[in-house]
Amino acid sequence: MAAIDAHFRRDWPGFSLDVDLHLPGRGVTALFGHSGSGKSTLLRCIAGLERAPQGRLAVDSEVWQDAGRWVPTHRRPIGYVFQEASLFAHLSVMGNLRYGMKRVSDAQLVSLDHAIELLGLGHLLDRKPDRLSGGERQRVAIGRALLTQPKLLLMDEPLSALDRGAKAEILPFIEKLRDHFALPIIYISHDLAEVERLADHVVLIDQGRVVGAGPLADVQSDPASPLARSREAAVSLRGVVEAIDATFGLIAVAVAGGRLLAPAPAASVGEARRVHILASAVSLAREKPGRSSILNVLPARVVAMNPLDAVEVVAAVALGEDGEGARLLARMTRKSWEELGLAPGQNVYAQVKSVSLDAGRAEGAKN
Amino acid sequence: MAAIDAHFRRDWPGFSLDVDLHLPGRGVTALFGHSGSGKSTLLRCIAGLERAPQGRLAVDSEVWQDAGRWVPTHRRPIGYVFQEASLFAHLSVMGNLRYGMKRVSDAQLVSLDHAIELLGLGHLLDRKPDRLSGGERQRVAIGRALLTQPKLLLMDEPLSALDRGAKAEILPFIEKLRDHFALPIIYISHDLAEVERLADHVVLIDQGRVVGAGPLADVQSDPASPLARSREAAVSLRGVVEAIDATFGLIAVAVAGGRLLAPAPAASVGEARRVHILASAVSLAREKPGRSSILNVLPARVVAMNPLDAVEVVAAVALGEDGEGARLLARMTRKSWEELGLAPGQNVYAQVKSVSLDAGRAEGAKN
Amino acid sequence: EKVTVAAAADLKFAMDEIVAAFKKANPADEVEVVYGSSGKFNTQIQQGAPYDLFFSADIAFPRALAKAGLAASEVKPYASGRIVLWSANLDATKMTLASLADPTITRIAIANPQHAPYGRRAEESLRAAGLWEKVESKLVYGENIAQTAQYIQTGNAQVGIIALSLAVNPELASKGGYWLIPDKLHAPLEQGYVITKRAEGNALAHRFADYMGSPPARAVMTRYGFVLPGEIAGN
Amino acid sequence: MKGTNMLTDSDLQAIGLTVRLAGVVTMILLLFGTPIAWWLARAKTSWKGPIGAVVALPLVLPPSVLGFYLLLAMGPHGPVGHLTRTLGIEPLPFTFRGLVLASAFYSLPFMVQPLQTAFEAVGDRPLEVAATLRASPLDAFFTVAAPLAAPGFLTASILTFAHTIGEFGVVLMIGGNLPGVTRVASVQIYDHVEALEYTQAHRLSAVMLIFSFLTLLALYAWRPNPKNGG
Amino acid sequence: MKGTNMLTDSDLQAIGLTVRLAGVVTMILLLFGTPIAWWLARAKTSWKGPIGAVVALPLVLPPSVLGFYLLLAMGPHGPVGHLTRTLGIEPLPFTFRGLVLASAFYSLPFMVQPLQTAFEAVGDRPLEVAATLRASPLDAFFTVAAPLAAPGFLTASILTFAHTIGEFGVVLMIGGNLPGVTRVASVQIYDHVEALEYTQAHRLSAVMLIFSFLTLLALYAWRPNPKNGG
Ligand SMILES: Nc1ncnc2c1ncn2[C@@H]1O[C@H](COP(=O)(O)OP(=O)(O)OP(=O)(O)O)[C@@H](O)[C@H]1O
Ligand SMILES: Nc1ncnc2c1ncn2[C@@H]1O[C@H](COP(=O)(O)OP(=O)(O)OP(=O)(O)O)[C@@H](O)[C@H]1O
Ligand SMILES: [Mg+2]
Ligand SMILES: [Mg+2]
Repeated sequence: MAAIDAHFRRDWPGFSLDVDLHLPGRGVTALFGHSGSGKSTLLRCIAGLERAPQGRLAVDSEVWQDAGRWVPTHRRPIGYVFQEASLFAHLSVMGNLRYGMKRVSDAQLVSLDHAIELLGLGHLLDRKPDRLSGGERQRVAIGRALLTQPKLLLMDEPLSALDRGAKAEILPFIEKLRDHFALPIIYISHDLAEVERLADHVVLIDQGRVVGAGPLADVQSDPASPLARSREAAVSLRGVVEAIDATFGLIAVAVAGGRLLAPAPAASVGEARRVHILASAVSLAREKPGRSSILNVLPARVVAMNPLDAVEVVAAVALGEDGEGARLLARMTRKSWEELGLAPGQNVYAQVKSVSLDAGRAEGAKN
Repeated sequence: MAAIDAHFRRDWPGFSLDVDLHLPGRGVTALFGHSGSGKSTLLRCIAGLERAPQGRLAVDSEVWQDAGRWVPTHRRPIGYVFQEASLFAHLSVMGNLRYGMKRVSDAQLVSLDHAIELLGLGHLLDRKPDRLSGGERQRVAIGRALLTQPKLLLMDEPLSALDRGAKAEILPFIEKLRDHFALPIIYISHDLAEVERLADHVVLIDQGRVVGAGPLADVQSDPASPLARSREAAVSLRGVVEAIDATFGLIAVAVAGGRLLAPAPAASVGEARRVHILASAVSLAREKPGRSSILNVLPARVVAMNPLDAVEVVAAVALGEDGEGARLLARMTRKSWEELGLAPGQNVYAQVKSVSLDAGRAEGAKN
Repeated sequence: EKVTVAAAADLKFAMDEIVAAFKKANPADEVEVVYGSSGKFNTQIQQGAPYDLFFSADIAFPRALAKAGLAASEVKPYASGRIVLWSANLDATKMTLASLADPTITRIAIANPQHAPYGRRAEESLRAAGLWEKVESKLVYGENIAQTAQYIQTGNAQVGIIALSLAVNPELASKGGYWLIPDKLHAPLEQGYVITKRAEGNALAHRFADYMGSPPARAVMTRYGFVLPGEIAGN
Repeated sequence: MKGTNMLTDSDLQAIGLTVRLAGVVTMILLLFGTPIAWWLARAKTSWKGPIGAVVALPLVLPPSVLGFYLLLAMGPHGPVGHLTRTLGIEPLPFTFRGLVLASAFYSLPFMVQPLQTAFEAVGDRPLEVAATLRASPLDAFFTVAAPLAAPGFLTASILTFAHTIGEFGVVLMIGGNLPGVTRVASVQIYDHVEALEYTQAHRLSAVMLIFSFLTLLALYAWRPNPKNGG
Repeated sequence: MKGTNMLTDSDLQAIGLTVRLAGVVTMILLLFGTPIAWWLARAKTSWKGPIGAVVALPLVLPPSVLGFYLLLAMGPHGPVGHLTRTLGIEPLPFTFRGLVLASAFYSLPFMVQPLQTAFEAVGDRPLEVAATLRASPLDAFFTVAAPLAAPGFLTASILTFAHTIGEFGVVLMIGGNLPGVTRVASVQIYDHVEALEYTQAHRLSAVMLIFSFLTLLALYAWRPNPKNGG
């Protein structure tokens, strides 16, 4: 699939949007930025709900907006989950779910039954929206958007009203859409954990402008990027399953420059998987540490360091004794950094306390 | 201040609420539960927006609802942040902020200017709500509720639409309300990190019933509790600042059974502070580990273990060689647990990779 | 002193002139005239309307008032109305009632016989001429005689039966001529007035009533197509 | 006029005619008033104000005067009259169709104004959502805007229907009071009162009031409220 | 009647009276219709339906017939007449106050219906929010519900005002067509038309239309829309 080319420029009183984006036509692109930075506005422009006069938008080599061309929203094969659930007040949950579904010909992505089951809406089908809880409303909105069988999914903080349990059920499904159906998704979320888990590509937005964009791994592993500065900073690595330890439900995943043990109930050897490692889960030692409950201890080389604040720093290390492997972030106090005498170029041991894996196959698997 | 006594029973079609709660009259009480479990409904009953016929509600020894008594919502000195921002569409941001403020006599808690600055609303004061972003709306709603100078603050997922930056600014402020002004807060959030940071007391709700309640530390450190089962499981400990290391911006905090180094730019010796330790940040070793970037290594004793799933387990350890100190949770693979030969009663070393502190003083400081 | 006169709508032009003349002769007196439907005036006076004199298009109304004890004077006839055949696009002067049966004539306007006195006389004339059955399906009914004239004037009805006093009104006289319907074809359309109870002590009311019988007033009335008591109108 | 127990045949005929007239006018105005109201509610042009005002104008003329002007317009020398002649249609005055047209013209604001308000209250969001769910603007109008504006439709229909039942100035002027064709109940009651036939007038009024009351009651009972779940 | 260039003195007097009448009636109905509409919009009782229907009933009687019944009621033998006599007030018929009362009665549905719809559209949430912000129900009504229902107030006022201007059946019956007291413009135009004084009628109609058009235009220009930021 081709890519998404978007160029929008428009001034509102008190806010102006000016973006020029080239997004991959597959995988999840996360829009990340402060409250009021223009994420929703950008999404609305892509959906055709907002009209930037000199804009240009081409999706999958189809032109949706250009000097002489304007495809109205209802002809764009999108699914849109609004920031506020925005259900139709006059329709029941079922009516809401079926609204878009009835208007498309075939169901390649999601069936009604599947959506209802996945989103746990079975007991609510006859309710009117004003008798739903906040999270229930949001789940209906997600289902409604998916059931339009979109070719491009736009999601504006779809999971923000949901509890962990619901998120844990829906996230793998979004991963599945991304991977099995190669459905491109543009995703707004303030939850870094969500972004790191889902996104392949990240766009950083500030005051209506793009201030950074690139593959997730690049943006993440740059200690100077805003992603690295948060409590949830993490990296996502591509790995291949090398061995399976059925007894303990663990797998060994080879990543560039090392091998990690990770919990994964279901996997098969040779499969490509995405591995997430939080900066806060990585500690560094000059000497090889003794045995502890930390499973993964890997040789690595320090490549960069960035102070987070007066107290803490984030270090980037490259796996392998030669420092040529995949990059991890490690967060520690400045005291530790100095007392261990760490510096770029030094060889260290990275202790990785916990590793998590994508539910589905990493996109690399398709190549 | 006295306590909050709440008893509500009411049936709606498809949902029934039946709670009998005794909440502390100070600090933050977090309501925790699945989407649709009845958290918002409970909050509405407390606010007097929903009327449970045989309910009883006494706050601070004032009876708000009883067989013969019903204090209407507008006479209850509450501040309510709704799950959806619900701004007045006909008023500007300023008009919304001032709406409740004008209706109370004095400003003990928050001044208008302070709220505007804290919530970053300065450039939006003349805007109408339909021209605000999702996060901006939510910030206005928070400010509006605070400016009513409430004696009880009810917050229904107030921060869910906010980015990390905004949360990081508002959370300390809520802590300050809780601590400096002894303002009791009932707080709904799906974000465990928020709950663990703010809450003193946790109420677990499921299907309209209370399935667990108690001080945060108790609920947290029970490996069987739902809080312990999530990726963000953590414990919160009371500590007292013992020493300050100005060079590295670290403080040493004494907790029951040990001493922790933690980043804290501002603190003074003798101050009581709350310390948060994530289960995922704690690893266990049988022998004392060598030096690494992990600052805190404490002797402890394993007290309990609970399997999380087929792969991972959560262990509770008590600090100190005698196992009498504060409890921590440690999350690890079952493989580690078995290979290290761990078992309840065993002495171990707990490596605590990161420790975070409350911005304000812990409530203990007032005693 | 001041009087308010309630007068049937068809008196409008004559009455305006008479009042003007009366005021010229008695500059100190104030005479206010309200025109309208006689039936309505009748109802209103029963409910205490502030009218001192009531000139009705149908003498039955003042008689009813007198019977109810609401009059301060005898009921006196002041004129009788005549009805005419009138048209705005045909030459009515060359027509008779019989012409109405002509199939080229499809719409004939008369006032509603149910309650408008002129309408009742029109129906009587048509019946007397033996034409009622032939023309009934062509009839349209005006609420009152003015509206009937408007049907004809706007061409929506080709011809109709209206009051002589309207046909001589300049607005209509300029549009077409009329044919006077013989008064033997219908009962007399006797118009009467009464001084109401509230004007019992109002001298001006009595003076104005008297003035209506004076020669200048009678001259005006005649000019506007009314037949005065004691006179016979020539055809 | 053979008398039945309560009402004369001509009374009954008038009632039938009235209900037919009010029904047809309400239908027609639902058909034509709705797009006008929709346009007024959503257009961004500055033509909106003047056109909105023009729609409300028929209200300010006394009905029988308006009737007079309509009579001029529909008459053989008026523009509508010319049109009907050119099209070879029977002239409109004194026909039921003419009555319908005149009543529709006069009652237009009662349909348009409440609908306009209701459409404005729906707001943009539901239509945006509908568009993202593949509904064309027309589709979205019927499946989203109209149901959400249902109380507005009810109000507009009640006002139009009741007003058409009660109005008689225009009707009298345009209709020519023809029994069975244009003599609706309001005219009939008026005639009774004018003829001092008070008993008849009272009876017919009472029947109209009771009939209307029951109709309105039924409408209210079924009153839709898309915001509440029922 | 001394003629000015365009309109006679009595025309001008009639216009002044009309504007006053329409203004006063609109005010009074804003005052009394609003609580009724509010109650109808929010009450949960089953009395709602019948009362809502009763409010709309004055519409279905022909104006002059309604005027006739009102005249009977207000007259010396009617219940209202008895009341005014007991209270020692001047009888209402043929006075400006009587006109106001009758017009208010007749125009009530035009005020209540659009307001009711507008209030229903506001929904519960804003009022709940207002309550949590310490606003008493009355306070919340004025500061939240009413501003949010502003377009409904505008519609209701336009319909009431315009309808009172145009209405003459009731007015003629109750008012008795007294110059300067109860002879409003609609009655004056009617009189002109009835007297075949077309030029006068056209002029006065034109003046009323232009005046009304400008008034409505001004209202539209300022048309509040609480959902849009301006
Ligand atoms: N007006 C109502 N009538 C009937 N049931 C309702 C009504 N409002 C909510 N409910 C139902 O009550 C249950 C509890 O709703 P509530 O809003 O309290 O949930 P919640 O715990 O706040 O969930 P969330 O986290 O999704 O906001 C839900 O199942 C919901 O469907
Ligand atoms: N209709 C509008 N007119 C003018 N400005 C607007 C309008 N809608 C939004 N804005 C402003 O545009 C900016 C961007 O809004 P947007 O909704 O895109 O932010 P966002 O990045 O989605 O924020 P959030 O995370 O809070 O939802 C904000 O400053 C907002 O105030
Ligand atoms: Mg947004
Ligand atoms: Mg909720």
